[in-house]
Amino acid sequence: MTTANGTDSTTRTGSGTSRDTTAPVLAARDLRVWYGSERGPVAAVDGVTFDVRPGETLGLVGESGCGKSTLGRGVLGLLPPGAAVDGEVRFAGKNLVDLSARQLQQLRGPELGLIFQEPMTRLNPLMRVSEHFEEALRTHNGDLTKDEIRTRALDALRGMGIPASRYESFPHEFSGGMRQRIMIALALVLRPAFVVADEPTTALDVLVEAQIIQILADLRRNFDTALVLITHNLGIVAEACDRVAVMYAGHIVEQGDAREVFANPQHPYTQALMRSTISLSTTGLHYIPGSPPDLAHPPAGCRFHPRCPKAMKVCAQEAPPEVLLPNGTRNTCWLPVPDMTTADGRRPLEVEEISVADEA
Amino acid sequence: MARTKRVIAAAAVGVIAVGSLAACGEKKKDKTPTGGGSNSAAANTGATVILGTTDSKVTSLDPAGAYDLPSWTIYWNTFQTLLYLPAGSTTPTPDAAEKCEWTNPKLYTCKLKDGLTFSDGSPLTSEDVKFSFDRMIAINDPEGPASLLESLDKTEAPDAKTVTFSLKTEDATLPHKLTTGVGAIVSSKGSYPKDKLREDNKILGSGPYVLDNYKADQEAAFSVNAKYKGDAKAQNAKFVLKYYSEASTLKQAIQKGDVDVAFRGLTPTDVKDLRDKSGNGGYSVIDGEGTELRYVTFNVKTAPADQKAVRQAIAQVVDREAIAKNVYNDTVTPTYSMIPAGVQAHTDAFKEKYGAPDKNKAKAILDAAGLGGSPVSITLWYTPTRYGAVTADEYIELKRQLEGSGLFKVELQSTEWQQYQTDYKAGKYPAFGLGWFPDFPDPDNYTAPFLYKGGYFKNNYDNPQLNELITKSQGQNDRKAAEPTFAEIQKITAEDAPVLPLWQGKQIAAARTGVTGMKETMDPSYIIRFSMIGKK
Amino acid sequence: MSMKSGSLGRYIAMRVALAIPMIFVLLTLVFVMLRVAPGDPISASSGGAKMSQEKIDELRAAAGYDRPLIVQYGDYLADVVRFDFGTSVSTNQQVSDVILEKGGATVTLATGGLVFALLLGIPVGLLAGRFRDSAFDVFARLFGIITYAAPVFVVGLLAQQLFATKLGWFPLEGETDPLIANDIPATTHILILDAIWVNDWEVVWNVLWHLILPAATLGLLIVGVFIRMVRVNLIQTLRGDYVEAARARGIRERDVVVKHGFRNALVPVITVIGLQVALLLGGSVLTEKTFNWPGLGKQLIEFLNSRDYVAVQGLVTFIALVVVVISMLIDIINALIDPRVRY
Amino acid sequence: MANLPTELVAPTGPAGTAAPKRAGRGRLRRTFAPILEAHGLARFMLWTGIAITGFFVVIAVFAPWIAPYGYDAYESGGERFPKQESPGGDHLFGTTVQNFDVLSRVVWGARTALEVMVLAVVFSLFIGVLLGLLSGYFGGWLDRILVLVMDTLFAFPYLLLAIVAAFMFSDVPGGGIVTAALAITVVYIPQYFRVVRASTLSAREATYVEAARAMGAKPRTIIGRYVFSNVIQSVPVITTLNAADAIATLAGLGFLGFGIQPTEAAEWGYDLQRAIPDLGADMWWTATFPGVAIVLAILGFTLVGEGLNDVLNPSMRKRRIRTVVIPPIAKPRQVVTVAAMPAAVPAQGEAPAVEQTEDPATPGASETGDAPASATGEPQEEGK
Repeated sequence: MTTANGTDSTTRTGSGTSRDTTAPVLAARDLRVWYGSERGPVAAVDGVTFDVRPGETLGLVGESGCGKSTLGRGVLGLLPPGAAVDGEVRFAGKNLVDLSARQLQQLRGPELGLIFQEPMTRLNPLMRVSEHFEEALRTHNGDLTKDEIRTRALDALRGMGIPASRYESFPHEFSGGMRQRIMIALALVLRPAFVVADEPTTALDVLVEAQIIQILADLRRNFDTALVLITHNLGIVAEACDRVAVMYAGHIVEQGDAREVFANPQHPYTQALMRSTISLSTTGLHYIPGSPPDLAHPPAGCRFHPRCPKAMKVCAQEAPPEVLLPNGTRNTCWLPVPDMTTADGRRPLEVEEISVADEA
Repeated sequence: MARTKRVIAAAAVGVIAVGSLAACGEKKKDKTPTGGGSNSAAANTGATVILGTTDSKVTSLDPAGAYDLPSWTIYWNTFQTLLYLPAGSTTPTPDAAEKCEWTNPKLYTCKLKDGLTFSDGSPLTSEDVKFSFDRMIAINDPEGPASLLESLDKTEAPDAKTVTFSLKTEDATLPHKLTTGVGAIVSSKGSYPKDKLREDNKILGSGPYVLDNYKADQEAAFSVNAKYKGDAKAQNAKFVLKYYSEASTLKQAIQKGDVDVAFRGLTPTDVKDLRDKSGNGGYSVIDGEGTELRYVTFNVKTAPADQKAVRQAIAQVVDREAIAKNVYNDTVTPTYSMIPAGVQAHTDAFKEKYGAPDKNKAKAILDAAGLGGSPVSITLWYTPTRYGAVTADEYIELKRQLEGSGLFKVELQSTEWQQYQTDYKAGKYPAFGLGWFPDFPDPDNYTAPFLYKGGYFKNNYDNPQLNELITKSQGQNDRKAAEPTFAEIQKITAEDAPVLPLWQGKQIAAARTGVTGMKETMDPSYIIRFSMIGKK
Repeated sequence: MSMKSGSLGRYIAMRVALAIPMIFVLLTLVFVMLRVAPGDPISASSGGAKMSQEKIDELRAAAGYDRPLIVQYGDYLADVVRFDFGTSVSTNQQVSDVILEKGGATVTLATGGLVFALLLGIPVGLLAGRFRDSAFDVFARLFGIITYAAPVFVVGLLAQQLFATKLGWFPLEGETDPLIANDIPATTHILILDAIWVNDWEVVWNVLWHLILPAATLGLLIVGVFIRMVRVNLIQTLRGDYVEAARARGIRERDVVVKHGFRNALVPVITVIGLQVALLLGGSVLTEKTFNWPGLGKQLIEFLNSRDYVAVQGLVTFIALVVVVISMLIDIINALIDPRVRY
Repeated sequence: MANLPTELVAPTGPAGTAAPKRAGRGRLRRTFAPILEAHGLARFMLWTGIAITGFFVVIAVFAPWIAPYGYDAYESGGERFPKQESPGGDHLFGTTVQNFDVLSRVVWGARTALEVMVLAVVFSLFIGVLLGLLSGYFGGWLDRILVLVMDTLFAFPYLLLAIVAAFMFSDVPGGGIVTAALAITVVYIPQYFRVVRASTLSAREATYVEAARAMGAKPRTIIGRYVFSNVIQSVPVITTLNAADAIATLAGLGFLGFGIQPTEAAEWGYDLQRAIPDLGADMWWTATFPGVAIVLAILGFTLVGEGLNDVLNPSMRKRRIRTVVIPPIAKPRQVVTVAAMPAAVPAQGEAPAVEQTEDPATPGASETGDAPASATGEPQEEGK
């Protein structure tokens, strides 16, 4: 299966640097998203800063539970009751964090889009595909006629390789891959400037995955859409992203040009993550011992230190600074800045029994 | 001769009926011509009278298919019988017949009136009468009253106006039987199949009313039969029987004025409350005569009731006044004979023999029989599902009285009616409560069924002397002459105590103010004569 | 419309096929239960002193009770297939006639109860679910629990005492005022429909007016189930993936709640209606007794009281069949509404 | 009355419940922990329910000491109670048409209800669990037939079923109480059957049962334990709701006149039915007290059941929404720029040369914005 306007997928448009001068579509500064819980506040996203420029794809990677999805939703203001957001998300001259629910709702769709992980359950089973499109277009473009809606919807679907004959079908009549393409079409029919794709391919098989990635790649090329691609799959990031941000326990520990980061991972977590990735050249199975910390009670200092093979005394005491490396990579770690620490601080942290959360 | 079905009919809680009258005004609107506004003392013969009752178990609208009061109430008003009982009378009087008489003790001859027609206009002839009786016997429906005609050999119609009944055995009660539902004359011209019941819930008779509409358990609507030729003079244009399933609802209905008369089924509590509030409630409570009987039967072959002394001691202890007062709020009257007061030949036989309740005398009786040592254990059975829930109260009261004498240890047992009948007939119960509701107000109907060779409840009581007296009474066509015979029968009954009469029910109705004729029709015959009830 | 009618047809065929063994088991259960019951059906119901043994035997033979049980069982099944539910021993009526005569009132009452429960339960459930954990939600849940805990006969008595006797707003009992409905021909045997058929609106209103108290009483029995069901469904639906997706598309919150929340939350309610039919029919026994409603439940009690096993067996068989058939119909309707059910 | 058929805690997969190996005490603690942790409406329902139920049970158990008179007493010290006396004096709740003391009838009625309820629950638990085990364990035609029969029973109008069953069992020795209990039992067997059968089926398929079998353990034992741990999770909810239904059904039978006779025991439904005429005659007390007793007893058990369901069924557990207030940033992010790239995978302690923009010893001074704009053109407003 090819997309209707399928182009050569191997072409990669210029690296991030050529665009660095462009103004970002969306800029997050010290964004924090906290949840309330029985055990106290959970800092799911705790001071995150990043930029996304038009046509740029930012890959967001990290283990499960490190705050990637929360970050994606937090930007769009799609948070459950009880969550609090702080910081700044600058988009089109507005700080999204300060907007009212109503203002955010109006931005979602025409300006901000979200593509989900699980396409099987994201379409209302009682509504035809057509009704989904009609609803979305009516909400944001109240003056469209039924024919215009149909034309636009069919265009978007065709772009995703869904034939017009399926326009009146119910969601359950489609396969998972088709549904994901419908979801993408739904997200894109309003031409948002910024899209978060939250693990859009995780639930799909490999062939479909490639298709979807291709579609996303085409998307930013054709529409200059800025994309945050949340994924576990480092391969996808390497292939589809311009830049990458590695999240751990609510922090971005490393971000930079995707190729740079993969070629030369700086943060011990990034290194460990990459070692754990299985590829054809993998000789042995690596994994990171332990599991991400309880975000209600995160460890002091660097949050990765309990699992960090290179942890130093200072890591357990004080949060590391953000280190800006010459290649543009930002690495939040004490390691590259020996001058900022005392000799005692740089002594290896005594390896405690890794205090892992109970299996339960 | 047993009228088990009749007992069933008798059913209603020892109770009461209430009646009253009222223009139940606005709700019935256009469909119910009300008598409202007429202040004339004369009854408004154009009125619609609604009588509410809990006696809703109409088994069949075909006279061959029912032997119960609710059904017979309908028959009495829609069919003619050769003879009928005028209100307040216990003497069968010609109705469809011009006259009836005994040709000989085994042959009864009736002459029909002239010009009788059914409500559809077709003539009523002696063929119809013969047809009615023949089919009654031929169908012999288990729910039907054919058993009343056991003494009947054959019915003949020698000419269009004459009917003759030939008997197998002498039966002085035949004229009485002819006044009951068993004597209802149906049309022989096709609407009633000759060998099975009519099932379309319609009636074709020649009585004072025609049945307009019948909805089981809900209502039966009647209007005056223009073709009727008889003595009844209708005081209303329409009559409605409205059936209630709960006495308490019926009571509220009369209080609210939903019905003009409430009759039968009210509990003692309902009656008491109605009486208390009748002053300003727009209704009044009417007491009529009642001959419904309630009694305890002993199985004279089942211990300990097989001992005459035990039965006599119980009869000696039981305090009927207390039952009437404590349980029934005096809505019933103590009875000292199986022939209730109000019926010909009644004597207070048990009172004469036992006098006031006296545990010392009872102890003496037991002592004399060598049973005085320790309390006699006896199981007393009743059924809560036939005569109303209040029956339980009555037997609780009995138990209290018997145990209060110190002479008895009573175990109360109850079971539901159908099981109850099966079991008592099988002799499983030493003592059990039953009720009796007469087929017709003749003393024979209160003696033979119970006392003749074990009676219908098969209690094994078989006293040759009594059997002989009963047979004798049944041959005595002059009922006045039979009175000494019945006195003797009652005396022996009190002595042997195979049954213990407890009380007889009054008929009690509540009627809205302005309703007339209700009291007059509440006589021992238990016939509600729709035509007599009017509204002012 | 690209609905595949083939899959719907297959679903219906499958659902009908599933109902058949269930009906069979049901009939067997009814037969076994009523034949295990103590007492001989004929002598029990006629109580018969006056009936000779020959007469009893004759009746037993006529009713087929003298034959081996297995033969009787076969006959019973064969009769039911022909919609012959036997003849009452106590009233001599064909049970099928009784059903025809009384069934309409029960249908009216059960429908009234259902409508009442839906009219009350759905809005309350939706509001409670929408404003979860609000004071209204707590009130709605407690209300559901209390109505569920209060037995029909208590509620019925209370309603009767308060609204009919004391306040006089509604009639005490019955289906209509006396005489009023006498001219209505029995076309469907459902009085209210018959009255509509002949355009007699006075009767229609009269029946409705009489229906309110018993229907509310019966409806309260199941309203809790609906409140609960709708509330839980809405909460789960609003947490659902497609609701979040709709929000992500910037659909207005009102539309999200109504179009994606309410609509989807109400689909399972149809299934629940199917489950409630049994409850409604059971509850109608008590309601009909309290309000003297001329339906099958009241008739059944009367048959039970007179130990009319034949009639009881017939009525119970019929009611059981109704339950099975209705739950089957509900499933099919559900399949029509919710395309997922068809697979 | 009715079963609340919706979302009772269904037994979940093997992971859902305590592992069978766990000690009984731990399991119990796990079972009860949610109850103690319950909050909000669930807590209110649970504790109100427990209070009402406890009150009811205490009254029932100690009826002979609490009730002023016997359930069928009509006199005291040779003096007959008045009939239909209004509350007060010797008869706090008044007397009935049968000269009974209403208070005593209500108290003894609790005992009757409890007896019937316990019998019914025990019977249906026993039979339902047994059949469920057999069905789930052996499978095959036995299973198919039992499932069909149980489904059919489940679909049946329960009150009708109870009435018919009451007739079936009317000759059972033990009198009205046992008859009523058996009638109610028939209604509830299918519920236990379903739960136990489902647990047994999933236990049969669970991998650790395979493993245990391979190690020579008797699968029966494993399944027994497994099922038990499931049953102990779901049965309390079903049982309490059934207990409520049992009281309602008993009262319903009594109300219809198919229940226990007054000389056998005190029964609320019967008393209520007998009190209907009183109600119309302004004698409110004979109906009110048994009526309130019925509603309260049912309500108590229902509240416990609903509360338990809320607590044990996580999807319905109330999420207490705690609003968070995010404190201001305690320590702004420091940005430092290093001139040289570190080695590809730097060894520990090995550090690249650092061009330090801020004195690490005085992080306070390293305020935002002070970080020099990097060559990569990173944004300037860091740490804002």
